Amino acid sequence: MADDLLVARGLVVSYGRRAAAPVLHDVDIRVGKGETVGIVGESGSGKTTLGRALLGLVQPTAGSIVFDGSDITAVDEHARRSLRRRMQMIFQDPMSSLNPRHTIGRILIEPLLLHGLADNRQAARALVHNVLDRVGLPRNAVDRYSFELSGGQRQRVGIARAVVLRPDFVLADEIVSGLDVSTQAQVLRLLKELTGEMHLALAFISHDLSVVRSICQRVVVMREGRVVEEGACERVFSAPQADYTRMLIDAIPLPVVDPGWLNRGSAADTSASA
Amino acid sequence: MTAPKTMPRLAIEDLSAISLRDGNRPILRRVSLDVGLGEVHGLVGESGAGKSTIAKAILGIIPSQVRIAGGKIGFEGRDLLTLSGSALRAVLGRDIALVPQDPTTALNPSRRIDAQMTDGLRLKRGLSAKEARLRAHSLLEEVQIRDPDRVLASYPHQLSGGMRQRVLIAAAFGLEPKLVIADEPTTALDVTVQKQILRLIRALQERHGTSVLFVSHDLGVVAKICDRVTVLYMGKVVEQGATAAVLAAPRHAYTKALLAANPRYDRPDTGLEPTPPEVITALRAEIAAFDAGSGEARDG
Amino acid sequence: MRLISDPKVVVAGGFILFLIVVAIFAPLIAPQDPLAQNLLTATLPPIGFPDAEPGFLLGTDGLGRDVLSRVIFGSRVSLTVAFVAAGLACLIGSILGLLAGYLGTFADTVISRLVDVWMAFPPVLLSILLIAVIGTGLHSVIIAIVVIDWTRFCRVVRTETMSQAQMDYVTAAQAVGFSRPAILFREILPNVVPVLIALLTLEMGIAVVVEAILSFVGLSVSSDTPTWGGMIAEGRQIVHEGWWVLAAPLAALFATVVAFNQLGDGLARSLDPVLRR
Amino acid sequence: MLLAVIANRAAMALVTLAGVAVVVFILLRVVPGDPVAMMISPGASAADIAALKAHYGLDAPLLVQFGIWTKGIVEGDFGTSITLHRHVTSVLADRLPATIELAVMALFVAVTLGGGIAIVGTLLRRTPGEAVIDGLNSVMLAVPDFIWALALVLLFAVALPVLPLTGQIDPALAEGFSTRFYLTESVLTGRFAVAGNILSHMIMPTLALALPLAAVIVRLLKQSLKEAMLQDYVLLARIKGFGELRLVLQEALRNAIGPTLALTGVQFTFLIGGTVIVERIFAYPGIGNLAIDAIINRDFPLIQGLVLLFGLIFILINIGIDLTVAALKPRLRHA
Repeated sequence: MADDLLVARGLVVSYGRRAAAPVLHDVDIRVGKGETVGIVGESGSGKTTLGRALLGLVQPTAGSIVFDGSDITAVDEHARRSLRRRMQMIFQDPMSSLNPRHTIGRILIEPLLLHGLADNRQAARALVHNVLDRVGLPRNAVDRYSFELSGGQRQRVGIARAVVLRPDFVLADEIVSGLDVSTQAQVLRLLKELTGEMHLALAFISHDLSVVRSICQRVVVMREGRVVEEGACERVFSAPQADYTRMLIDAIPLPVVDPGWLNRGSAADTSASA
Repeated sequence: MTAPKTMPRLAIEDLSAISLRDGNRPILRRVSLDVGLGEVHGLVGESGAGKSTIAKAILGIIPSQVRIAGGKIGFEGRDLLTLSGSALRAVLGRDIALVPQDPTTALNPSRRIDAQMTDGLRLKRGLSAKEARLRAHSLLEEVQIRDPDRVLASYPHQLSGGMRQRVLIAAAFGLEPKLVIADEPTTALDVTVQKQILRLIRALQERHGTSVLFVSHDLGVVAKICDRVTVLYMGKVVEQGATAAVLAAPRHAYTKALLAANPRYDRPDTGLEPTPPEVITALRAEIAAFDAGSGEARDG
Repeated sequence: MRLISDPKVVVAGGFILFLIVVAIFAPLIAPQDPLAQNLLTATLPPIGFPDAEPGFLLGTDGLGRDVLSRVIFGSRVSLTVAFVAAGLACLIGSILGLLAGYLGTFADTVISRLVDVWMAFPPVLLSILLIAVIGTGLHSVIIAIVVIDWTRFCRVVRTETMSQAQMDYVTAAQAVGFSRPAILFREILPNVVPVLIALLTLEMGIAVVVEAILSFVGLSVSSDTPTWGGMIAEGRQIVHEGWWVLAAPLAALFATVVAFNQLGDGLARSLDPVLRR
Repeated sequence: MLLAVIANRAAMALVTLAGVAVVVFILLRVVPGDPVAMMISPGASAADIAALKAHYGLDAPLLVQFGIWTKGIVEGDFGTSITLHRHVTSVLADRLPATIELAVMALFVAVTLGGGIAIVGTLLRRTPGEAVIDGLNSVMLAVPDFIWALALVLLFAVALPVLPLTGQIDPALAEGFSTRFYLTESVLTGRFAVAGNILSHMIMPTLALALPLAAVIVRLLKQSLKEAMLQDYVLLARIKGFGELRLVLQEALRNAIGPTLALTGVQFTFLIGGTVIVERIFAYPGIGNLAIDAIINRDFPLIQGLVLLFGLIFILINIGIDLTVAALKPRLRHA
């Protein structure tokens, strides 16, 4: 098992005045160095909130987050900012996560200058060219705006922005949910390669268990703000221990004709009420 | 292609369409497909393949920048494309219904479920208000809603996504149409709810002998519900056949590539294969040759 | 370049430019002295009507002053007010709006409350009240407009800033580690500017009208300086004897307001990077 | 829940109003310009002036004046108008009905005209008809009530001299009214000739006030309607076989009207503000016209009364709009 990079214990998050009904209840999660961990769940499971809490974009009401040995739960804004380089994020909607008024070049170069990874624009530009090559975007993309790119290309920019800072940890929140399967395959493959090359730890949030199975080593299954199961992908998918995990897996339609599939399943989900 | 034994319920022949905005770029290229009596026919493809254009053409709601350039949409011996507005409206709702993609926008937020379910029954089936209400009630029971009275009295925002989709399915099948167009009806739903909805559509379809044209981007979903499937790429049919045959032994390289790109939890080492460049080159060439060929045919 | 392809922007912008040139070179362009009274030539109709006299293209007013020359000189006051008052209102309003929208909580509460208090007054009434208190004159008109209309900018900029702050690109900038001021000025502001420019242009049109209304009521610059509003007030009195005294400045006012509006509309459209795709 | 929200808003608004009153009170008294000096002849003696000041309470210290004024308000007494020598309350009561009739009439015309054009424009969408409506409307949007009023004066004074240019009613007919709601009263008592005369006076000011608001309604409502027409629920209803007009009225209108209604509320307060200058142009005897005279003559008690009255009207309009929007939105009603 890899050394721990990010460990959260007993995380509780509540929004606004709803302290009585937290979005996350007492969640534990750990991500090892260079490890890819899937966070799966249906809508309302709290997986997005968990991701944002790990990155310090949402303040937890209770619990602790330790990153690379130091407690970062309540660090001040200044310390948080220097942490940012090491903890990056890729967003679900690449359109809204790229500033429509900035060129791709500006979006990639400014973080490098901010964190002193390049001494000047020239050096930053060179680094950006490298990263564009690596994610499979043409170099002239630096002069483009996000709306001039295709969906798959935009998501590559999102990945480039995250990895250009050479972080240790990246959070990917539903990053392929709007993409066609062939584009999805390219993006996931790229991400898998990058985590290997850069020894990157990745928290991969998704509702799609097949995708999680294909790129993650471990998986955390969430439901209504709680972790219901956690373990190595191989074990969880072959022998799920929670009923909920089993139900989720059974509900995935594989591209195989199986006439009995539709009517199989627990009695609990055959009838519905509002 | 072999002719079906009985007359199909829906027979699309050589349907072509162009985009007026994009320099008359073809978006449907002589698409032919038929949906038999009581059959669920899957229409799959990636975005831009033209699946929804076909659905819209059947429903007579083609956007203004798209023009049908040729072909027929045969339904019950008539060509829907040649029907007048009022003749088409008489057919729609009574004989053809739609299950839409997004249940959050498909119900009118300011009208009660009651009003939204009964207005079609009154208009198309000539029921009285009371009869329509009773019918709506039994329809909701049929889609396994436990407390139909409460749901009927609700506004859409008071129902969950899965619940709304059940209401929409009840409304569509409730008009006892001969053909239902299901346009990605489970894309917006969680997987567990998706499974319930698929089960429901299949059950209602079998019970009423309804034909369904099932539009989807997900080969997994298609595998579970469709009898036959048509695979589209850039508005052209690349493969067509029984679902089991197409998925088990795809003949076209594009279908193979789609399957190879699809991740599968039961086979973690396969999937995520990017479409090989030579497949894309070959597809482009096929399309170019097709366009040139049909162009000549038109000129000649 | 893209701006020039929008006919609205070209025509309306062209008219405004023309107006600016006319205002600057008024003494060279005006055919007569706008203040020269001559009771012998009082209420002469425009050229083309019976009894018209050459030299008075748009006729004369009740004191025999050349209407065209007065309209030309009147543009000076209108444009000064338009640019100075709208510019200042925009500056003050958008700074407060940005602060309220991005800092949130306390700053937002205070600023929003202030805007509410302001909006409880009918603008025309408030401006007249202000002028009555601080006295008439060009400065007073400008102050009155700024004091009333900064709220427009504040409200729009606040809402727009808040909605931009919800976008993922702002979260992305936070995740990269940019400071709050950097995010406000480098990420959010450029996305708010197009709305602001459009609003500023619209506000110029509004300022021109407000100045005209104040002149009409007799609360703007002194009556020796020709203003469109002042001419309109005189024209309203003698509308049966000389309709052109009302019609000419009214037409100038109308054209100016419509031009500013169309320019604002066109700019809003052309400056939006997502729309212009 | 909803009532609590509205009560809260009303309380906040009243606090705002009190703040406004205090500011106006102080503003008027710290600036140069003596109202008494304006109302007496140049030859008056210092003693005369002092006596007059004492009469209106203007010689007391500021705080005392404010105390007297607030106490009066609580008792329903807004003081005495300096120029009109009458109680402010009765002056306002005399003038307010005319403005209410004018504003309500203008609102009605604006909503009918704007709503109708928006619906026609939606039915004509993607046709040349829509382009014509949009083009005209974009010009209409730019033209304020002030310009409309004067354009109407030009039109009816010179080209079509059929309408009276000033006033509310032919003075010869202004007899035998028991209220100041001349139009309402004459209609209710069946004096239709009188009502016709009043209406002929109201046409121009009404149009001047209504047209800018109508243009705003056309733009926003049409845009909302067009967006609503693209929603799936409209598509489903169309597939059920309902006709266009029914789709617009039954499916789209209720969902589209919210933003328009909220904006109409805000714009209605602007319309009330617009009565100030429009009433001036047409010498219409409402509170707007009164306000200009009061300010020019520095009639403090009257100005203060008017400011509070305008503030109160604004608050009532906003609460009315909140209630209407809530009534139309099931989501809010159940929140």
